[in-house]
Amino acid sequence: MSASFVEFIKVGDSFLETTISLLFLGAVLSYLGGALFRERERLISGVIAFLALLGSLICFSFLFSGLGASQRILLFGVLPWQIDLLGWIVGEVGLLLGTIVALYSLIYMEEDTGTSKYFPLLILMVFSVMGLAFAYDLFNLYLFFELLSITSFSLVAFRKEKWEPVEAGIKFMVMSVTGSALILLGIALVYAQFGNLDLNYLFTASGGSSIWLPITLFLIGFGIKAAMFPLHTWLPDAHPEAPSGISAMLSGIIIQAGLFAMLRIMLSLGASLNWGQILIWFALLTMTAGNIMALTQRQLKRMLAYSSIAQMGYILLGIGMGATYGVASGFTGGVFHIVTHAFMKGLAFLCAGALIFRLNSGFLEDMRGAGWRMPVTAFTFSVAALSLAGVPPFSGFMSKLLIYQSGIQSGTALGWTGSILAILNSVLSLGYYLPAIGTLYSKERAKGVSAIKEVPWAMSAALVILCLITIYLGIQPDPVRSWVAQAFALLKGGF
Amino acid sequence: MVELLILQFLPLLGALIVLLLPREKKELAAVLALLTSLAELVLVFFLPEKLTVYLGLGLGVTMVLAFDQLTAIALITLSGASVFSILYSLRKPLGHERTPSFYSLILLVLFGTVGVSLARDLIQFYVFWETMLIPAWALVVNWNDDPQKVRYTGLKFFIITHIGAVLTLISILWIYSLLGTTNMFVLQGLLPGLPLSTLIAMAALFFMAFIVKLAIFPFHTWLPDAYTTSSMPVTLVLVGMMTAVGIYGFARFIPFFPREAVSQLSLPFLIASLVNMFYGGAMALQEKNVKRLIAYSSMSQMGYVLFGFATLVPLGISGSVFNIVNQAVTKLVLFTSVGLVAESASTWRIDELGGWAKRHPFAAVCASASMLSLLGAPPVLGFWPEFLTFSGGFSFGNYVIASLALVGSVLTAAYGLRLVRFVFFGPLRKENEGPVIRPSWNASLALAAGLLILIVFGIYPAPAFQLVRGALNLLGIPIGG
Amino acid sequence: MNLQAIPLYLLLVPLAGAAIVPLLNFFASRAVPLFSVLVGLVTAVIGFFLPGEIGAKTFSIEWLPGLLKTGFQLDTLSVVPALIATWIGFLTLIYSLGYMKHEENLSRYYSLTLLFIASMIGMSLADNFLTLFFFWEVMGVCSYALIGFFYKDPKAASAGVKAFLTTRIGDIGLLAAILTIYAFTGTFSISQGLAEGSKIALPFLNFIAFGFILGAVGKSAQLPLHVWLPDAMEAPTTISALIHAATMVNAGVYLLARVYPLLSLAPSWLVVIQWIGALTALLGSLLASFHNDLKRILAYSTISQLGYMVLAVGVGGVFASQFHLFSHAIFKALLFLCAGAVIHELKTRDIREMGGLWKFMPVTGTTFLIGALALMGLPVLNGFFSKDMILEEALLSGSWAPLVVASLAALLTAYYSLRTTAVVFWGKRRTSAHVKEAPAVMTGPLTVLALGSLVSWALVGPLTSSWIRTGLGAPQINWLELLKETFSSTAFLITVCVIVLGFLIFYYRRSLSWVKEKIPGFFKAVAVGLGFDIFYGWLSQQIYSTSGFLNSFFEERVMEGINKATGKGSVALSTSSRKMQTGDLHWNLLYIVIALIVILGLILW
Amino acid sequence: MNLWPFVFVLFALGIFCLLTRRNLIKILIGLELLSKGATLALIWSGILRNSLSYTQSLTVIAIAIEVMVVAVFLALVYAFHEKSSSLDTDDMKRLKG
Repeated sequence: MSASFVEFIKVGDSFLETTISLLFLGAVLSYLGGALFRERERLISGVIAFLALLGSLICFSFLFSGLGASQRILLFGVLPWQIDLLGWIVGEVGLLLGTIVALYSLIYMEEDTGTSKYFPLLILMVFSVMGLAFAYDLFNLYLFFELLSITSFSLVAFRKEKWEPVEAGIKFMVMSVTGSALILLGIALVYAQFGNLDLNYLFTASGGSSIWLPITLFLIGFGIKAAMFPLHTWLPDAHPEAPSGISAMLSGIIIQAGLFAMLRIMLSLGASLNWGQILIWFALLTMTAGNIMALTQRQLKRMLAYSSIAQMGYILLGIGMGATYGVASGFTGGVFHIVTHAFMKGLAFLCAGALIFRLNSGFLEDMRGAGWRMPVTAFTFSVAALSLAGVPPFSGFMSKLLIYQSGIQSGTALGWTGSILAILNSVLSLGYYLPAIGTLYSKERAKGVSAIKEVPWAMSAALVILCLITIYLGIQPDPVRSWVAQAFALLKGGF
Repeated sequence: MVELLILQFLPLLGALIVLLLPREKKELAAVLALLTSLAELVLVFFLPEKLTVYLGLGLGVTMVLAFDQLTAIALITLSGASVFSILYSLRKPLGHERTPSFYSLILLVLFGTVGVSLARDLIQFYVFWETMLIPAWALVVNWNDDPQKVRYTGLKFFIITHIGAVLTLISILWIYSLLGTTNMFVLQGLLPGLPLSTLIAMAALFFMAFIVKLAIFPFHTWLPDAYTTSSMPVTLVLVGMMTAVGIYGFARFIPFFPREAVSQLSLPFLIASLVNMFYGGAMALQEKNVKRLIAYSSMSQMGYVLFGFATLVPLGISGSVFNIVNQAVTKLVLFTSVGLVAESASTWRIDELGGWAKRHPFAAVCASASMLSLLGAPPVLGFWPEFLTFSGGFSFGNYVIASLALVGSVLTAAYGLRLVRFVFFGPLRKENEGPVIRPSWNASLALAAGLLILIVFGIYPAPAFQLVRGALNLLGIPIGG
Repeated sequence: MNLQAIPLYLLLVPLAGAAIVPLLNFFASRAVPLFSVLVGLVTAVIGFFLPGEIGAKTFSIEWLPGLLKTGFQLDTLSVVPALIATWIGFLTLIYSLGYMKHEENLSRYYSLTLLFIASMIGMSLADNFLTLFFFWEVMGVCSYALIGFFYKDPKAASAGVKAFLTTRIGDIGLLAAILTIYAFTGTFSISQGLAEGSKIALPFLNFIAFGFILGAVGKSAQLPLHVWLPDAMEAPTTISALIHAATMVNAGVYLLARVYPLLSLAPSWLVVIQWIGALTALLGSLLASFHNDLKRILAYSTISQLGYMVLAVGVGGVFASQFHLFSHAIFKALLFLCAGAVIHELKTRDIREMGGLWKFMPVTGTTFLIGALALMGLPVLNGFFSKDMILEEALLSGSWAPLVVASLAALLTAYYSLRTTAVVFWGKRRTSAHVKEAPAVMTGPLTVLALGSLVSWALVGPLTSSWIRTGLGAPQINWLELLKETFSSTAFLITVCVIVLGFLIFYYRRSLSWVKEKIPGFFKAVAVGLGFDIFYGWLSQQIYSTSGFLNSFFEERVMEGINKATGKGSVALSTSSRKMQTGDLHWNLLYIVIALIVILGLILW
Repeated sequence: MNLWPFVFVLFALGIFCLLTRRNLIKILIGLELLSKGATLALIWSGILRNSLSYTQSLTVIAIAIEVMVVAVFLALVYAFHEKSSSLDTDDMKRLKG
C-alpha cells in the first residue's frame, strides 16, 4: 500500500459488516442445518439461506442512504473495500436476485440431493458478486473473481449424476481458468510496471505509459466471463445445464459481474487506449451472433442462453459508446441494462425452470399449449420475453432506449451504425421470442401438457415479484435509472 | 386535469378488472368492457376545448397529456369502434376462447390507442404505440379462424409493424439527441432551427410507423393476412382502431414537422398513395375471399387517405382527417354486415355466395350503404372525405396525379359494386333457401348505429366538418373564411 | 306560408317522404303506395308555385362550414327540369299504383323513387356546383338501385352495376371540372364560377370543358358511353319512364346548357359537342329501327333524342335544347308508360309477339300513337316544334354536316316510330294471351301525358318570358309567333321531307328488304349495337385478368416471396452459424487464442 | 537476469498443451502450466519492484486458489470418467449447436 491513500480509510461500516456477517452466518448455518437434519435437508438449509439473504438484502439497502462519493472502508479490519453507488447497485441487484432464486429453489430443487451444499454455494456466489463490486485493488478483484468462478463451476455441475452438467462444467472451467490465469499474468505485469495494484493509484499513474499487454489480457480474461463473442462458447453449454435458479443467477448477474470488473479496470487503467471502440466492435458481433444462433434453438433454456449473449452485446455496446464518445447515456444505459436484464432474464430462466419442473422436458415442442395450464408462468414469461426484445412498456425497452440513444447522440458514423444494428437486432430477436410465446399459448397441445398444473406458490411468487419489477422499471425507470446516472457522475473522471 | 387522467387510465383499469374475472363470467366481462368503452366515449364529450396535463412520474419522466379537437376526433372514433366491436362480439359464440381475457385485451388496445392520441411527448407516444401493438398481436394470434396459418401471420403482423415503429424510434432519438427534449410543444418551436436535409430525413423516418400501419405498398403484406385469419371481432378491432390511430398519427405529425421539410416528401407520398389505390384496387377486384377483398379495399382506401395528407393542402388534409371517422364507420359496417351473411352461409368465398338480400335484408341495406360510402357516393358519409381529398388534389395543382386518383375511384366503384352484387344480389343458392334471418339484437344495434351515422352525416355533414375544421385550425391549417 | 321557402319545401317534402316510407313499412306496409302518391301530390302542388319564384332571392344554409353555403338558383333553365321531375314523377307514382301492385318490397321502390325526385329537384335548383354534383351522384345511386330492383334476376343486378360504373366515368369528369374551377376561382357557386371563367387560362378551360362534356356524355348516354341505357331497361317500366326517359338522362343536357358560357369560351369543344350530338342521334335512331325489344327501342330513341338536345347546345341553341328536353320528357314518358301497360298485359317485351292490340287496348293504343307522332315530329305536336327549332338553330349556325346527319336521324326516327306502332298495335295479333285495357290508375296518366304532348308547345310563351335571366339569350316569343316562325322556316321543309321519306320507307319496307341482302354485314353490326358492348366487355375482361395476374404473380410470388425468403434466410444463417458451437473443447480454446490475437491487433493498431 | 521469457515460454507451453492434448488430465496440466506461469510472473514482478514480501503473500493466496480449482476440476473429471469411462475430450461433444 502506498501511503498516499491511507488517510481516506474509514474503519468499519455497520451496515456492510452486518450484511457480510449475515451472509457468512447464513452460509455456515444452512450447511450445518442441512447436514444435521438429512431428511429435511432442503427445507432447512433453504429456509435458513433465504432468511439470511433476505436479512442481508435489507441491511444492504440501508447502506444506500450513506452513499456519496466513493469511500474506502476496512471491514473487520482486514477487508479493504471501496463503496460507491455503482458498486452498491450491482451488489443490490445480485442480492435481490439471489434472494428470489433462493425462494424459488426451495421448491425447485426438490428432486436433488446435497442441497445443503447448494444454498451455501449460492450465498457465496452472491457474496463474491458484492466483492467484485466493491474491490478497488486488482488482486482483491482477482480473488473475488476466482471465488465467483469456483462457486459457479460447482453450481453449474451441481447435478453431477447427469452427463451434460458435468461436460458443461468441464468446458466452462477450462476456459474460465485459462482466462483467470491470463488475468493473473496481467496483474503481475501491471505490478511490475507500477509497483501498486490500487486502482485509484493506477488511474492517476497509468496515463501515457504502455500497458497494452495487460489491457489485452484483462479484456480476454474478463471477456471470457462476460461472453464476448468469440469467447462465449462456454455459455450456451453451462447456462442451460445448470439448475434453473443458477442459470438465472449466471445470466442475471454473474456474467455482468465479470463485465463490471472489466469496466472498473478499464476505467482506471485504459484511459490511454481505444478499448471503448474495441468493445463496440465486439458488442455488435456479440449481439448479432447471439440473436442469430438463438433463432433456431429447440431447447428453451439454450435459446435463452444465446439471448443472454445477445444482451451482453447490448451492455457492451452501451459501455463502449460511453467510453468512446463520452456520452453519459452510454454508461448509464449499459449499467441500467445490467439491472433490468438481471431481472427479466432471471425471470425468463425461472419461468423456463418452472415449465421444465412440470414437464420434465426442456424442448419447446413439448411445451405447446402449456400456457393454458400454467397461466402465471406463461404470462410472466411473455412479459420477460417481450421485455428482452425491447418492446415497451417493459423495462428492457427503457434500458435499450438509452443504449440506442447513446449511439445516435454520439453523432458519428460508428455510433449510428451501432444503434441501428442494435435496433434491428432487437427486431430480429422477436423472431424467436414471439414463437416461444406463441408455443406456450398454441391451440393444439403437446401430450404431456394436459396433465400439468401451475407451479407451487413459492415458485410462482418468485416469478410474480420479478415480473412486477420488470413492468415497474418499464413504466417508471426512475429512480433506478437516475441512480445509475448519478453513480457515473460520482466516478470523478475515470474512477 | 383529473378528467384527462380518467380518460387515459379508465381502459387500463377496466382491462385489469375484466382480466381478474373468473373464466366463466363471460357475459359479465363483456358488459363491463362495453360499459368501460361507453364511458370513455361519453367522457370525451364532456371535456373542454383544450386541456394539457403534465404528469410528473417522479424524477425525470414527465407524461404530457393534451386534449384538443383532433384528439377528440380520434378518441370518439376509437372508443366508438371498441364499443362497436364489443357489442358485436357480445352474443357471438367464440367457443371456449371467449374468455374475459379477450375483452381485457380489447380494452388494452383501447388503452394504447387512447394513450397514442393523448401523448404529447415523443417517447410516450412511441411507448403507447407499441403498447397498442402487443394486445392487438395477442388478439390476432389467439382468436383466429385459421390455426395453421396464424403463427406466420402473427409473426408477420408483429414484426413488420414493429419495424415501422422502430424506424420512428430512430427518428425520435435523433430529434432528442439534437434538441435535447421530446416534449412536442417545445419541439414545435425548436424543429425549424434544424437544417432542412436533416428535417426531411427525420420526417421520412418518423412517418414510417404510420405508413406501415396504413399498409402502404410495399409494407402492406401483413394486412390482408391479419384481417383474413383473425375472427370477426378481432378484425373489427384491427379495422376500427388500428387504422384510425394510423391516420391520426399522420394528422398529428404532418403539421408537427416544418412545412418546407414535409413538402419535400409530398411528391413521393403522392406517388405511393397512387400505387396503393391502384394496387389495392386491382387486388380487391379479383379477390375470391370476401374478407380478403375488404382488406385489400381498405388498403386502397388508405391510399386515398395518404393522398389527402400528401397534398398538404388544407382541404386535402381535412379530407383525410375526416377519414378517421369515415373509414372506421364504413369498414366496421361493411365487415359486420358481410360477416353476418358469411356466418349464415358459413363461407367467405364470393362465388359460393349470392342472393342473400332475400334472407338478410337489413344486412343488405347496411352493406350497400357502406359500400356507397366506401366508393364515395352520396348521400352517405364517404362522399365528403373523398370529395375533400380530391379537391385537395386539384388545389395542390398537379392535375395528372389528381386525375389519376379520380380514375382510381372508378376502380373502387368497380370492386365495391362487385362485392355487393355477388354477395347480396343475383339468385340465391338452393341449399341456402330459407326464411328471413333476424340477426341478434346486439349485431343489429351496432349496425343500426353505424348506418345512422353514415346517412345522417352523409346528408348533413356540417357538425362533423365543423369539428374537423376546428381541429385543423388549432394545428394552424385554416380552412375557408 | 313564406313563399321564399317554396324551393326548400319542394326539395324537403319528397326527401322526408323517402325517409318516412321505410319506417312506415314497419307497421303499415299496405299504406306505403298511397302515402307515396300523397307525397307526390303535395310536391306537385308545391311545384305550381315554383315559377312564381323565378328570380327570387332565396336563403342559403352552411353545408360545409367555412367552405360551402348552399342555396337555390331559380331561373327558367333550372325550374323546368325540376317541374318535369315533380309532375311526371307524380304521374308515374299514380301509374305505379296499378303497375307495381303485385311486386314485393314496395317500400324500397317508393322510397328510392321519392329520393330520386327530390335529388332531381335539388340537382336542377342548386346554386353551386358541389350541391349539383351531390344530387347528381344521388340520382346515379337511385338509378343504380332501381335498375337492380329485381335483384334476383342476374341481368338486372349486372345492369345496375354497368349503369353505375359507366355514369361514374362521366361523374369523375364532372368532378374534375368542378374542382378545377374551384382551384382557380376559389368558389363553388355556379354564377360566380361562370362569371370568372374568363380568368382561367385556355388549357385549363379546355380541361374543364372536357370534364363537363364527359359528365354530360355519361349521364345523358351519349356516344361513346351510351351503352348503359339499353341495359337499364331491366328496371321496372315506370322507372324507365321517369328516370331513363323524362328526367335523369336530361341532367347531362341541363348541365351543358348551364355551363354554356364556359363552353363558349372554348369553341373547339362546341364542335365536339355538335358531332357527339349528331352522331348519337343517328346511332340511336339506327339501332332503334332494327330492334325488336319494345323497351330497348324506346331506350335507343331516347338516346337519339338526347343527341338532338346535345347538338342544339353545340350549335348554340340552348333554349332549343331545353325546349326539346321539355317536349321529349312528356312524349317519351308517355311512350314508356304505354309500353309498360302493354308489357304488363302480355308479360313480354318482344314486339314480334305483339300486334293487333288496338281493339283490346284502345286508350293505350291511341296515346301511344300520339306519343309516336310527337316523337317523329309531326306538325302541331310538341316534338315537331322543338325538333324544328333545333334544326333551325343548326341551320343558322351554319354547321351543315351535323345538320345533315341529324336530318338522316330524323328520317329514321319517323321510320321506327311508325314501325313500332304498327307492329305493336295494328296488324293481326300474334299472341294468345288474354289482353284487356289497363286500369284507370294507369290510363289516367297516359291521357294526361297525351294531352300534354299535344299542347305543351303552347307554353313557349312563359318559358321564354323570363329566359333572359339565364343570360343565354333567346328570342322572347309567344305561341302564335312560334307557329308563324316554325312554318315559315327552312327547317320546316327538312322536317316535312324527312317525315314523308320516313313514311314512304315504312310503307314500302317489304319491297325494300333487298337492302338486307346487299349489306348483311352492316345489319349484323347493327344487331349487336355496333359492337360497343363487345368492346367494353373485352376491356373490362382485360382489366380483370390483369389484376388477376398481378395477384397471382406479384402479390403471391414476389411480395410473399420476399417475406418468406427473409424468414428462410435468417433460419439458414442461424443453422449454419450454429456450427461454430462445435462442442469440442479445443475449438473453444482456439477461439480464445484467436480473440487474443485480434484484440492485440486492435489495441496496437 | 530477466525471467519474463520463462513466463511466456510457460504460457506458450500451456496453451500448446491445451490446444493439442485430448486427455483431460493433460489439459489439467496445461492449465497448471498457465497458472504457474502467472505465479512466476507475480513473484518476478515483486522482485522487480523489490517488495517481495507483498507479492509472496499474493502468490500464496493464488496458489491456495489454484488448489481449490484443481480439486473441483478433478472432481468433475472423475464424475465424467464415471459416466463415459474415458478421459478423452472427443467423447465430450454432447453439447453443441
